[in-house]
Amino acid sequence: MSTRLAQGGRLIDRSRQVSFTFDGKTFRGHPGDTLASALLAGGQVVMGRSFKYHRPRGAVAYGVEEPNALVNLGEEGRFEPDTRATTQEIFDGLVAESQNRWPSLDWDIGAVNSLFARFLPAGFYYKMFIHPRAAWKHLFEPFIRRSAGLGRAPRARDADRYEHFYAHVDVVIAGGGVAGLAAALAAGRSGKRVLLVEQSGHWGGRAVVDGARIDGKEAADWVADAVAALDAMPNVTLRTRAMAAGVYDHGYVLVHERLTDHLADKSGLRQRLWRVRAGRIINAAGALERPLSFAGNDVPGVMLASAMRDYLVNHAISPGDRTVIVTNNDDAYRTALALHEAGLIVPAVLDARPVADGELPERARAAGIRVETGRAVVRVKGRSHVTGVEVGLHVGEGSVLEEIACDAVAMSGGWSPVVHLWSHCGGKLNWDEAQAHFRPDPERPPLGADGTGFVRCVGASNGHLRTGDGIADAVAGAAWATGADAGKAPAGEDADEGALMPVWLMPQGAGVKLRAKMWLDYQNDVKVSDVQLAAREGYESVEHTKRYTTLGMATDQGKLSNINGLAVLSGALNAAIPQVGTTTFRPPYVPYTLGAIAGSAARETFMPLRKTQMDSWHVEQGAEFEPVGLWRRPYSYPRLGETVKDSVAREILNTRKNVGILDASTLGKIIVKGPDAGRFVDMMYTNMMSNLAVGRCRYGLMCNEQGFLVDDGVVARLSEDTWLCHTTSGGADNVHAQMEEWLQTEWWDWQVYTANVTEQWGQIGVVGPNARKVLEKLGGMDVSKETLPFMHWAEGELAGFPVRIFRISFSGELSYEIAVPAGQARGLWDAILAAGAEFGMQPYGTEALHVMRAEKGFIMIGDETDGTVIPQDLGLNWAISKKKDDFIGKRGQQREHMVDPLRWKLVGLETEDGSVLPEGAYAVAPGDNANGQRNVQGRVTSTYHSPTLGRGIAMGLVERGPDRMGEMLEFGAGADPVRAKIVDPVFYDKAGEKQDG
Amino acid sequence: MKRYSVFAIAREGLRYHQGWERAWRSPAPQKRYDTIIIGAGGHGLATAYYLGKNHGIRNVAIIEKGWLGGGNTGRNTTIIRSNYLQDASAAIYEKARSLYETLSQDLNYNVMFSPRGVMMLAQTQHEVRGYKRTVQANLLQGVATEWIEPARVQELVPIISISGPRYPVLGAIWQPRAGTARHDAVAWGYARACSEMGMDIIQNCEVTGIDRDGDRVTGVQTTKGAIACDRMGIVVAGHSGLLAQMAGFRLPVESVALQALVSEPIKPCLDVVVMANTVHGYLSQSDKGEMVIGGGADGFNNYTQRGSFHHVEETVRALVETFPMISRLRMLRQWGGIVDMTGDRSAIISKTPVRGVYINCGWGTGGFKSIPGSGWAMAELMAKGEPGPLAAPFSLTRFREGQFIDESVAAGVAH
Amino acid sequence: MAEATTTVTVRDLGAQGMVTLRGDLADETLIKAVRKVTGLTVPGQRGFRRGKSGAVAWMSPDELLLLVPEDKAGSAVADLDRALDGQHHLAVDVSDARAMFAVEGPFAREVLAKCSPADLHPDSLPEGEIRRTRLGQVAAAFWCEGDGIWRVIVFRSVAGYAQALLERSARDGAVGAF
Amino acid sequence: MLILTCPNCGIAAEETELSPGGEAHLHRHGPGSSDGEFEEYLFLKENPRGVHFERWRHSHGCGKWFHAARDTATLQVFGTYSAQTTEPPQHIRDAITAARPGWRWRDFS
Repeated sequence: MSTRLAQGGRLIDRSRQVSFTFDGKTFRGHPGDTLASALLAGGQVVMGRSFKYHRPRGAVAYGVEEPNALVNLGEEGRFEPDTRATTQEIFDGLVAESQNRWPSLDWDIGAVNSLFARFLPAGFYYKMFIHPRAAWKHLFEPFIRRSAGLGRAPRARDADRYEHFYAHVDVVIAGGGVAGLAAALAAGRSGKRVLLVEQSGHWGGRAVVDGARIDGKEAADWVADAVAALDAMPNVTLRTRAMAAGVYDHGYVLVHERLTDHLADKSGLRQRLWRVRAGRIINAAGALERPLSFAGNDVPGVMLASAMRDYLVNHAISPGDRTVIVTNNDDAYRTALALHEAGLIVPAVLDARPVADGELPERARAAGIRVETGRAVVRVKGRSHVTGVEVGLHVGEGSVLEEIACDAVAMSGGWSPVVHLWSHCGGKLNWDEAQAHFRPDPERPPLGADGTGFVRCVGASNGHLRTGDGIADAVAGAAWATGADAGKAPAGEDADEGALMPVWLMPQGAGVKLRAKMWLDYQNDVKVSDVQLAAREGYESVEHTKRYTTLGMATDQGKLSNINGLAVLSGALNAAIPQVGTTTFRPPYVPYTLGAIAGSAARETFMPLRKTQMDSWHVEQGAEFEPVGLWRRPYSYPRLGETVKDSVAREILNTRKNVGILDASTLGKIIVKGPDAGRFVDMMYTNMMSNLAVGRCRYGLMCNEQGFLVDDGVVARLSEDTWLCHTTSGGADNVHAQMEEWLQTEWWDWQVYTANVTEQWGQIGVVGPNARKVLEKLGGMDVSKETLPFMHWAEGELAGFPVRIFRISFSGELSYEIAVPAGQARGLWDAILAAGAEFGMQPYGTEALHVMRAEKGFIMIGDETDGTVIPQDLGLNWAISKKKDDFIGKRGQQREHMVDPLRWKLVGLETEDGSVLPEGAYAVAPGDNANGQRNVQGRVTSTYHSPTLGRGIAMGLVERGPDRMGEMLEFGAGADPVRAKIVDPVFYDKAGEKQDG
Repeated sequence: MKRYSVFAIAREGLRYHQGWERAWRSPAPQKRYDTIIIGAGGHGLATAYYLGKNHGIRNVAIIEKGWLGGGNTGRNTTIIRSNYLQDASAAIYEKARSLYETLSQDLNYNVMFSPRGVMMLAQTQHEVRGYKRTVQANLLQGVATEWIEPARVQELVPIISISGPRYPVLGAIWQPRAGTARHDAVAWGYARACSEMGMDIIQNCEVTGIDRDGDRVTGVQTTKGAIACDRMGIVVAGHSGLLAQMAGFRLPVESVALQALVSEPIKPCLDVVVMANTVHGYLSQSDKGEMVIGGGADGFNNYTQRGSFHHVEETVRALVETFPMISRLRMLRQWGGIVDMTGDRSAIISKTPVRGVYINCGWGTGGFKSIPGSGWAMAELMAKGEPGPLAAPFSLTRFREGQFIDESVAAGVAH
Repeated sequence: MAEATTTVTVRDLGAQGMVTLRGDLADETLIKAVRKVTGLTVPGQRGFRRGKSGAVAWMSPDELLLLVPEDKAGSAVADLDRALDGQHHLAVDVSDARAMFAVEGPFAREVLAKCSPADLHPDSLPEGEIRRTRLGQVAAAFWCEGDGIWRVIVFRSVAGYAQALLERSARDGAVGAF
Repeated sequence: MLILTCPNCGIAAEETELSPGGEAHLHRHGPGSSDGEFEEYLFLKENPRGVHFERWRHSHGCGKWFHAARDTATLQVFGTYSAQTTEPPQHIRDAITAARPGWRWRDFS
């Protein structure tokens, strides 16, 4: 049972207490404790349950690599699952709960899985649950889903705020250990912009725990001085609790900073995602210790040797009175010595190597610690906590020579450099035989925009495990990154270390029964036997093995298991480790919140919302809005007690009977000016625009090169060399971009300038029989049909407002579209409403607009068109110039399929009973096609109830439609198809008498 | 080959699983085969499987540059649906979906097809019209979809926020028999079945050249030597352009990166697949408990399998707003794949200017869901030398004629 | 690196005369016309010049933005058209199409750097230079007019979004990076 | 996340300030062209694994188009240059040759 020692603990402040709860039980810790260290201090060794077998688990590691000690943290809007107890710092009132167990951590029903463990090997689910068919979805899968997953699903909306920050620096240094600090000092002195980030809350990394000396100082003192020196450099930015999550192409680095996760006061910004552009990236992320594969290596109380040392030195945690050390290298002896110096018992160090005569083993022996070489742990005894180990020969098959009683085991299988940031953009690795790990291949770095390497690993992450080498390497890295002389490297000293001996299976000759109890991936319950099974079944590629067994796919992303698993695989395949290769590291290095990725784009700043100058008025009127592109437009203005359907009908009838007012400001407005402007608009539109007289308007169609109709609108000739092109509301930006694209990339010798003035102008439609009366009452301009005929425009002052008035109509009624500088639009709007009151003026929205244009047989981009329709399909040949030898889309419209006489063409549709045709319905044709699908001969493109005509009206595209007037078609299938007659698409005022009022 | 079953598992369990055989053989290439399939992804393996199963053509080698199923088959978000607008698409995707229904039994390998239902949210009036049109089309195509109102959406997806704020959910197109499957298992299951039929799957064998005698194919040059054949299928997704170049013809495809990500696993909270095209994101929850998230593709040619982060950002931003409870979940892993996009974003299953060479590519973002149908149609094309009704519309010549299969016309652009 | 205690404020500056001028920026007549209207010479690439009654910003190789008093935009356009009569150019009043904000305070640069991928380090974006870029999800242009004094221009229709974004970024405080 | 320097305004713009515009130096085929030429123009795009020329627009910036020479396999950028050109200028070709001797793209080398 673990506990807190009376002395020591360099990170904790014993003068203060912090209280929190775990599974409802109150615990006390000190500032500086992590949740894991505080739980250990309280004797809570079991912290979670594994994914598959629900085995009881304790913390095996000290940091981000922890696979076992994951908890549900917080409540309501601050609840989060899968939080690592090893990195979560405690604060007053912290609430944590163990995961993946029911009803309780101690009594977990799911644990029955482990009784059947031998029947649930890797990939078992691919081989069973095949019959009966329905059972997978209804029986097996639900069960698997329920027993899988880890933490609870959050329910509430996130109560916290996040933000991004864009930083541009010369050098990013990931890792605040002594290597990172040394690199930062050297880089900082060069005057370059430097960003140094450390994922934990503390500087110094391992060196300060392991008692190295730098430039003759205690590592801790050197670190304090280094941080002070860096703080004083204006060109250096330091951040703790900031994790370099990923390296992307062209020097893009994401850094995840936690600002309040460690605090009781959550009022501030929670997390910040740094989006860094860096010239060079130095990865000083250190190395991670590997577990050893022996039976029972997952029993709570079995811990990485370095982690045990961290808990002891940083938090004064005793893992138990008696701790057995098992290792294949010298570093683990540091743990033995630390425990010994803390007055705890180390019954034995079991060293798999035949000889251990390095400085550290000798110091252990001198301290009276029993050191057994050539020995292995055969099996760990105990279930929910360690009670002892069975010891055997490492070269043996597992016969037990002796049993040692203990309550903890510290294991060390050697160290693996943290090369994630190197690998994210394709940096390659070499296998280092001597240290038995992958390290960066300096010849094959990730390449940047300039084709040269832009990431470099230094220190332990480059395979330099000794303090001195690591610091020297880091300073060299700084010189590389800054291109400046980095000066002399600080001298680091630590104990000399003998050679490590690779141990992938312990004992070497362990039989199948033992191998089935050796965990590689703790969280996902992947054992040595599983990887061997995968190899036996032909899942030989490391990617196959990983996916088949789920090795390395847990929340620690294989930080502890990848290399051990790879080694077991290579053993099973009789291939050298480098031949088997390694899996690709993907961002992020450590998982971080989706909230941080969204940043400040939440709630009102989620997406831009474009509003017209009349928007607030629409809101006051209780308008129903609809999004049109990024704009919002009033869909209709329902009055009290009115349904939207009612209000749309009212708006239409009133506009046709009296007068309506429409906010048309979102309409696109593009100015095209220059000596070649006429020639240019002729290319952009299907019809002739160059011969449009000044003062006149003309409806025009725009196609893409394919020939498909993409936009339409009225073009007005403002002057000899200036045209004003109106576009659809959604289309303005695209059309303008298209125009600029052609002018810049195809006809750059043409003298044309364009400007998108959509937002310069508010645009107000005054529509209906009384429209002219309203304008006359406002006064200032002669708007008679003589002076301002249909399809003309005029400039002047209306009620004192500078305006352009366009006599155009999208409803068939007498209609004026009035453009006014946006800043004055609301003023004019109010003036028009006041003047219009006596003439029965009412506002109408986009739905009324749509219905009225359909009644009139006008097409709507996006309804009658869908990206596959050419103007000829819509009977718009009159708007396609025969005289022009070229325009955008002309060639496309000449292709075989475009001139097919069987193309579907625009017609009107009327149901027999006056009902409204279903949206998007298809007209069926006799028989089925070769794929057994019902043949069709047309479809509905727009369908509405017309309040004007008191019946359903529709437009549609029908095979040879115009030639089949009067024919009946059947729409839809099944029991009751709807019958409708092919008619002329103009339903209202065919003669066009209304437009002049 | 030993059949998989719960009994086999039990029997093996008692002897610690020492008796399992290889799922597929790993032979050295022979000098010649009747048929060579280049690419041992889902589409290539399915093509080989149906060549053997439907047409009795079993002297087949499937050549793979890397490891089988290692391309987009193992990199997608595992969504299977067939609620397409155009007849040609609906036909082949529905064929695929219906084959998925019984694939585990056909292959005796549990691919975990789970018809949990797929919904596509309509968040603008334009989308409402587009999806209602798709429902009407599906009705006549024999694809079972329906239009559902917001209340039903909320009922099926308790974690969704249908009220917006920015884009309130106005309804959705719902396909109850659509769903997901275990992507790796699809490749592995087909591979095992192909191997059982005597076909050779040759991994880590890169094609370096394609041999022709005049305008007819005679074989391939590979890193494992020359292999002769009468008939060849090129089924390599993102690398199609390069293979076509070797064969001596051009393809209307461009290779771009498409990305996906998963969250850390949590207990079940989302039973269906939700796609939101207005905001470019889709979300489902895997059996492991991970939230599986996919988004938009890059707009520029890219062979790196590394996409641009801002696409991930846009997708996550949208999904956090639509499913507020995911905000505090953590991104566990992100990755990219190379997809090949055609001019109309639909696939190509076609003869080529080179006699004996057939191409299956251009699945863009919709590859996984089509695997069985694609293999079925490709096998028919290769066996008969002429396309059957499923493949016919997907010919290489349609771009010249302007006869596109354009799915973007309904709002359902994302796959 | 101490967190700044004072705040950054975001103000909508209201009406501001703005004219877009497209043409040959090297042309003598144009340069003269611009001086006549603003009293300023045409700045070089990405340059921004502020005078007593107005300012000139380089927007692209063939485009300038002229800032003039609110009521002078119309006459400025007329003056430019007159001066450039007969030669290819485009002068248009865009005063109403845009909104202009003042972002002022000790960490104003950082507020902008939370919203824009532009390099806002003082060495990279000094006074006298305009940066056209992205502010969150909309197009924007900004420049520095003195220590902690910034001006931001966006399209009028998204002024609400831009203001909310800037205010939120200001509220969440300094980063301590610059 | 690419960075391309816009030759029009000199800004080293990041991808989110830019819009990709597809293959560069396309020859527009209008009326009078054969079906084959027209298909070539619209659909048969270069899709090399390696040196590629493409069009970009500095959309969240000066709004101008420009050309970029880029490696699609490594994302190395060989240079950016004016959109008002029908073929890559010599200094760009030289930069590519220095990094990728013997490169070919369409008729250029």
